[in-house]
Amino acid sequence: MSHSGGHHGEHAAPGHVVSTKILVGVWLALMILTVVTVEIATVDLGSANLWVAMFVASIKASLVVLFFMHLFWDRKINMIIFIVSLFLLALFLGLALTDTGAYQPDLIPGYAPGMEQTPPATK
Amino acid sequence: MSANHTTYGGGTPGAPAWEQDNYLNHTHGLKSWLTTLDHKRIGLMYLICILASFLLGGLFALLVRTEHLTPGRTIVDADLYNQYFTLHGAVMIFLFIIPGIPAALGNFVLPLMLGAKDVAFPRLNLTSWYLWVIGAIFSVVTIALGGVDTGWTFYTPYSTTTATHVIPVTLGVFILGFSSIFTGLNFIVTIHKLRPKGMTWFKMPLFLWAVYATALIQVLATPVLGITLLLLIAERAMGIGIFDPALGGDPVLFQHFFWFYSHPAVYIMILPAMGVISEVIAPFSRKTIFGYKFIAYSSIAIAAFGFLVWGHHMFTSGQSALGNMLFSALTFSVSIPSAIKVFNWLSTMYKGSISLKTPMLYALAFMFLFGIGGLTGLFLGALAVDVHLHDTYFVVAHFHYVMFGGTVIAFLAGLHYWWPKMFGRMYSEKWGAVACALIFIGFNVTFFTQFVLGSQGMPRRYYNYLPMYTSYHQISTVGSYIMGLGFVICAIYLAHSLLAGKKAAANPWGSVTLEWRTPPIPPHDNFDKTPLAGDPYDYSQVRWDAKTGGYVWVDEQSSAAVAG
Amino acid sequence: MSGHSSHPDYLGHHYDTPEQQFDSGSLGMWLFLATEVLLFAGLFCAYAIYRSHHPEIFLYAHQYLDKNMGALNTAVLIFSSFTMAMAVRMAQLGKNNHVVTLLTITLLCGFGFLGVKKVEYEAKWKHGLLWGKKFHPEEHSAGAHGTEALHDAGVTTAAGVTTAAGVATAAGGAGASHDTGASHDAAAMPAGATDHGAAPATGGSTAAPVGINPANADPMAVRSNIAPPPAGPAGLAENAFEPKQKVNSHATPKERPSNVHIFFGIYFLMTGLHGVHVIAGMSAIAWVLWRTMKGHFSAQYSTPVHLVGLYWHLVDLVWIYLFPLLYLVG
Amino acid sequence: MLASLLGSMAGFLGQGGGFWLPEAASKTAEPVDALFNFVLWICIFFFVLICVLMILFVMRFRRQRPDEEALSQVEHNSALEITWTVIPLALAIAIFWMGFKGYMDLATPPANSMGVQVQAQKWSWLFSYPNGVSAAELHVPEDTPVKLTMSSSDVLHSFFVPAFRIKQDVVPGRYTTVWFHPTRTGEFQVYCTEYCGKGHSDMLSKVIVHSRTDYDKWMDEEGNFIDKMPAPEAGAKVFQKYGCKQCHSVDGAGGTGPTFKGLWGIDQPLTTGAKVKVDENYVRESILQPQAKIAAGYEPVMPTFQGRMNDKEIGVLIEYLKTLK
Ligand code: HEA
Ligand code: HEA
Ligand code: HEC
Ligand code: CUA
Ligand SMILES: [Cu+2]
Repeated sequence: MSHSGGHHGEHAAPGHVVSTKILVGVWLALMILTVVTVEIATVDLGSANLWVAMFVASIKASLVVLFFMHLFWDRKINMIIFIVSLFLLALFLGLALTDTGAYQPDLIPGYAPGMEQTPPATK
Repeated sequence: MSANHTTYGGGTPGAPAWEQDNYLNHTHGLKSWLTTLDHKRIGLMYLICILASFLLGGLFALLVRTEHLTPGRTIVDADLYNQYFTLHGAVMIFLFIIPGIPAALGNFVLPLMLGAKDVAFPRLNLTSWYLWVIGAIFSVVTIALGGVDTGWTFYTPYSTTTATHVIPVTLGVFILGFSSIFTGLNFIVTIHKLRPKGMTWFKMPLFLWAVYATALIQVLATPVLGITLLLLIAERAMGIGIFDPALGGDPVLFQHFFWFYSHPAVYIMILPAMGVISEVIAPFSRKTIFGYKFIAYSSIAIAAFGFLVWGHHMFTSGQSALGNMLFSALTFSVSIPSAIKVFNWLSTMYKGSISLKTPMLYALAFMFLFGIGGLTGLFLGALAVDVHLHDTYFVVAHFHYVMFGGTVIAFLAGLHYWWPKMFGRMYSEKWGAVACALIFIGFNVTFFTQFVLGSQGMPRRYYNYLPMYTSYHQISTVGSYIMGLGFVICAIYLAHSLLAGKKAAANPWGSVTLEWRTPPIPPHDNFDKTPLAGDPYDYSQVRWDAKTGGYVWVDEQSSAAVAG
Repeated sequence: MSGHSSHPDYLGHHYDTPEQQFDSGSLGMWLFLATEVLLFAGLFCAYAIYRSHHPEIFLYAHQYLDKNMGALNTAVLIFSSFTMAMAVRMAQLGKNNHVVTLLTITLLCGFGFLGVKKVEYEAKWKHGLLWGKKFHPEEHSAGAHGTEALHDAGVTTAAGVTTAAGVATAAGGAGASHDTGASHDAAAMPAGATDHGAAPATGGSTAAPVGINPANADPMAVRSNIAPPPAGPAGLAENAFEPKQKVNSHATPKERPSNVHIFFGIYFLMTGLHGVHVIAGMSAIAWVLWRTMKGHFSAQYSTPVHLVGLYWHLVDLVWIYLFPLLYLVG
Repeated sequence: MLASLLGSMAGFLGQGGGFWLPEAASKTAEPVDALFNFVLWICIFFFVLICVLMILFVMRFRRQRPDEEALSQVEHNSALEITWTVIPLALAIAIFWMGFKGYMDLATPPANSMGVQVQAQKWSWLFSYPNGVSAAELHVPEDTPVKLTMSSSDVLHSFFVPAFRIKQDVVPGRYTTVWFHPTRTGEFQVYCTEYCGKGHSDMLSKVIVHSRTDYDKWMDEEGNFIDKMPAPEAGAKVFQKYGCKQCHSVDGAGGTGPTFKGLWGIDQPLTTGAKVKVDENYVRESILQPQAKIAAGYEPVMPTFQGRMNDKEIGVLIEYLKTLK
């Protein structure tokens, strides 16, 4: 699993050696995707803009993780750990959102005394 | 350095075992300790620090209790009282109980149990300890500056507006968090990568499962505490406006942030405690642990479910009904694996050969007290009832029953269990039993009354209280003094044991996990050659040996016989 | 350390094989990366919550970030990730000369990234586009700034707050965003938009809803730093100008919503924490660079380069999300 | 059916304030108590079970000699293990469900509730009625559902009435609500149960449940006391009502704020170094914009009473101040 580099005979270091071709390819893909996000952001897709941007970002992130970070060839446990951390991130976001989103109607309009744009009645 | 190693179990003929080269006398001088990479020494250094923190936290607790002897002012005024309970809570939680079992006991025994020479990253291990020390210094500095009065929960916007020293403590806790993260990370890698051949996952002692589950929480939850505290500091120092309603921020969001860590953190406290209990109950019943796999999996299940329930601390915070429902339902999911463990321990005792040595006394006390603590969690998980009980002494009683009755008692069980391995000396069983009884009685007197106080409506974090609660408070205070006496006795006989205790056998309890294969005091490098792991709970592997006053390994005896 | 003959120097005494050591190292690093993900999780959570509550703040305020700068930095980081990955490859092959070159380039990219960030921060600082208490979008009297801004502003102002243009100006001044794709957006903006001194009267009775009387600054001392309009009624006049044509015009609020500072709070926290990670990553790179030059690594052993690489990629990874979240979709 | 069963269980433990729970005086208290007792019995059952087994095993299987072996080495028993997984699971689901149902009752005020606004501040409560009357204690008529809409002017507080089994945090910047339906007349203790600083444990109040007629009478008096009483006396009442006494003494004792005794007419030094004469204007300003001028030696922690205290009230308060020599 980890000795696929095989360049230097019996004492090759552990870990996969990624070919230059793949690295350059990934780099080009990342650059293209960056241009894509920037351009798409100028098109008005309503709320879909966010999701499109996140989708593209996730492709980019996967490329980095799988190839630059060798996870594609790496031990499974590393992948599991990384995915678990993302899962917890989603959990944190998700449960916090189900909650705090719900009491928006209870907000006191224009509270934030510190940043109030309308001055209190005193003249 | 391997020259003067002995093989495990035996001993160089002539020299008494405890005078051989061991991790305590391997090198000398303060510097050799402060720069040591040996997990056993690091474990001991943690132990010293943690006991000191416990003493400090305990002294604050006694001040809190003493103030409550009468309504209104007894010894101090409100400002000081508020600092006392805050410092009591913060010291106990962040300095004592979270690193308590994993970093002190865990560091000492984990590689030994595993049959490894050290943890995966010894340097990181030492770094963790230094981070702990630095974090602790911040807390002490805070006390010197005049304290902090936010409660250990640091709720905004009180914590962003109070005039006390919030920033140094939060910084300290932030650093302590990293200490905890690195310990957890180290243990996970150690358990994954340094298990010797033959020790499959299901041949691991249950303490290792527990520590592994704990470490997962440490690694995955603590960073959120880190960012929470950074945000709090930013809020306080710069007015960043995320939690401060005066700037349009959401103060309840802080509670989500805080409990996302701090609920899983209560399982950081209890899981290793449960691991210790598994390790103690089996040898003192001389019986293989009942339902090994259930116990092992339930540790992981508790760790996993523990991440889903943080909102049960916020049932009255203004959290949405949907959130309340979800979190209440999920809360009960954690009870099931806990129930499994309790029943499995009981079954382990059934038809065992039960010896009531001090560690076992503590283990039995644990089942009694944690039972109460855990079961009262059911009241709190039930939405409608928690509305009444939230932020009353009922909650205070609940968490002392689980944290003290659970974790501290298990810590004491573990301390007494591994004491002979740490120092090669025995302590007085008689005084051990006396101290245990005093602590047990004092504890119940202190905190059972608080259940009644709380359900009668006495709010927590109250400096002053209505006269109708006076007698309960007084009983509780008396209980805490009894408990304090128990600890003083404990401290005395343990100190006596260090100086003049009977020399311990290599395996005084007849346990069969690998740490008992080392000489009475393990050598610097633990094992000369990696031992072969057998079933960690198969007690036919050892036999009572009246000569040494301990147990000896059947396989070593026979191989010695062959060699001889 | 080693008393065992089979133990190479680089192998820790408690490990049996180099492979075991390598696997331990990378498992440890991945665990650490998981903690980093969760450290940022808090900020992403704050972002998600405030964005879902107050999309208008984000849609409005993100225009004040220069997306050209952001894009430039994205490119810089991606390139540095590439050179880092190449460095790891070369280290594995034992080609230490290449490693030194590649790590140096990576390090320089790090400096480049920080440089661009510095320019951005300075502009925000200058114009008071800061967090919570410090949020103080200063008013410039019309003039030099406004006009200059016309040339460069890729991001512009909705409510006639000149600061936005000011930001763009500073950016442009730094030469980073000249002639990039978005510049013409500015041109599409009605001329008056940057020149608020010439504000048409459409703002109507603007004095009242603006700012707080500083004398009245009250309790928690936070109190309004939103300066009252020094130059008379036009101040932060709402509706004073046409909204500019720009991204997401459907939702781009025309007036400044309240609590805009929350966006900048989150912006500074996220990019600030990320910046700290960049600096940490650069220190780590410098360290392995030094060790490579000292000849500590060989084809058999280059684990630290690999681990530092993983860390640096994570820093890149975080930015891959920050860039669209903050600069693009507001 | 189940409910009646539980009801009788609760009855067994006593309704009018038992060992565990205080007296119950609201409609929603009963199901809460029933659930409390239900959980209590489950706990007692399991606790006794654990203890009895533990003691039994210790006595029965005590090791006599150090080399004594165990009687059995059974490793597991799936049937048993499943049993003690499933039974607690079922019980847990039952508890959750009852808790949730009870909570939904606590969270949904009836449509015909009488509304009262609650303002919490360090460290006092102010209850305002729709007709403009306000008081430091909550007066309500018997047998009427009451809905409180609460907000805080500084930090978190929490409104807790043990006898009604209700509790709800009060959050600055946001309205939270809580409701209750008192079943009998009397005075019931109100606590603040969210830690809010020095005066947290003194942030007490009362709910006073009147009969209908008493309530109307109270409302009538309270609505017009300023006109009926001599000004200084009315001022004392205002002083009481708005919780000024939490920070300001009238007898010269120290506190969070300056004492009012002998305050009138003096030249008060400010943090800026300037001095200001304590007269009508300054007092008025101190109440409406407390942060405008900070008395030397004090923290700027006084909340504003802008929008809560009206001119008349300030007027009589000033009269009251003048009498504090
Ligand atoms: C070691 C720490 C620890 C542990 C293990 C637990 C365990 C549990 N806790 Fe506790 N808890 C705390 C520490 C801990 N807690 C602390 C510190 C606080 C307060 C923090 C603060 O506000 O300052 C708190 C507060 C707290 C609250 C919030 C109360 C409030 O503020 O209103 C709740 C609510 O649900 C709760 C529930 C539970 C539950 C359901 C468990 C369960 O895990 C318990 C499971 C165990 C059992 C159930 C017993 C064994 C099982 C049986 C004998 C079988 C029978 C079982 C059934 C029938 C189901 N806890
Ligand atoms: C591990 C956690 C832990 C432990 C062990 C304890 C232990 C004790 N705690 Fe508590 N406590 C908390 C965690 C803990 N506590 C937390 C988190 C809070 C909430 C804080 C908040 O609200 O923010 C709290 C709050 C709290 C309160 C509520 C305060 C309030 O709300 O106003 C009270 C009141 O009685 C109390 C009492 C006690 C007592 C009497 C002990 C006793 O058990 C202490 C006994 C210990 C000693 C007396 C020390 C003796 C030691 C020695 C002599 C040295 C021994 C040496 C060797 C063994 C070698 N604690
Ligand atoms: C949370 C505590 C708090 C409460 C409640 C409070 N005050 Fe104050 N008050 C202060 C403090 C602290 C000061 C001194 C600092 C300052 O000048 O703002 C002060 C100052 C004052 C002053 C100016 C006195 C001087 O010597 O400068 C007046 C008048 C006053 N308060 C009136 C009131 C009245 C009337 C109420 C109730 C309706 C009230 N306060 C409630 C804390 C409080
Ligand atoms: Cu108000 Cu506690
Ligand atoms: Cu919890």
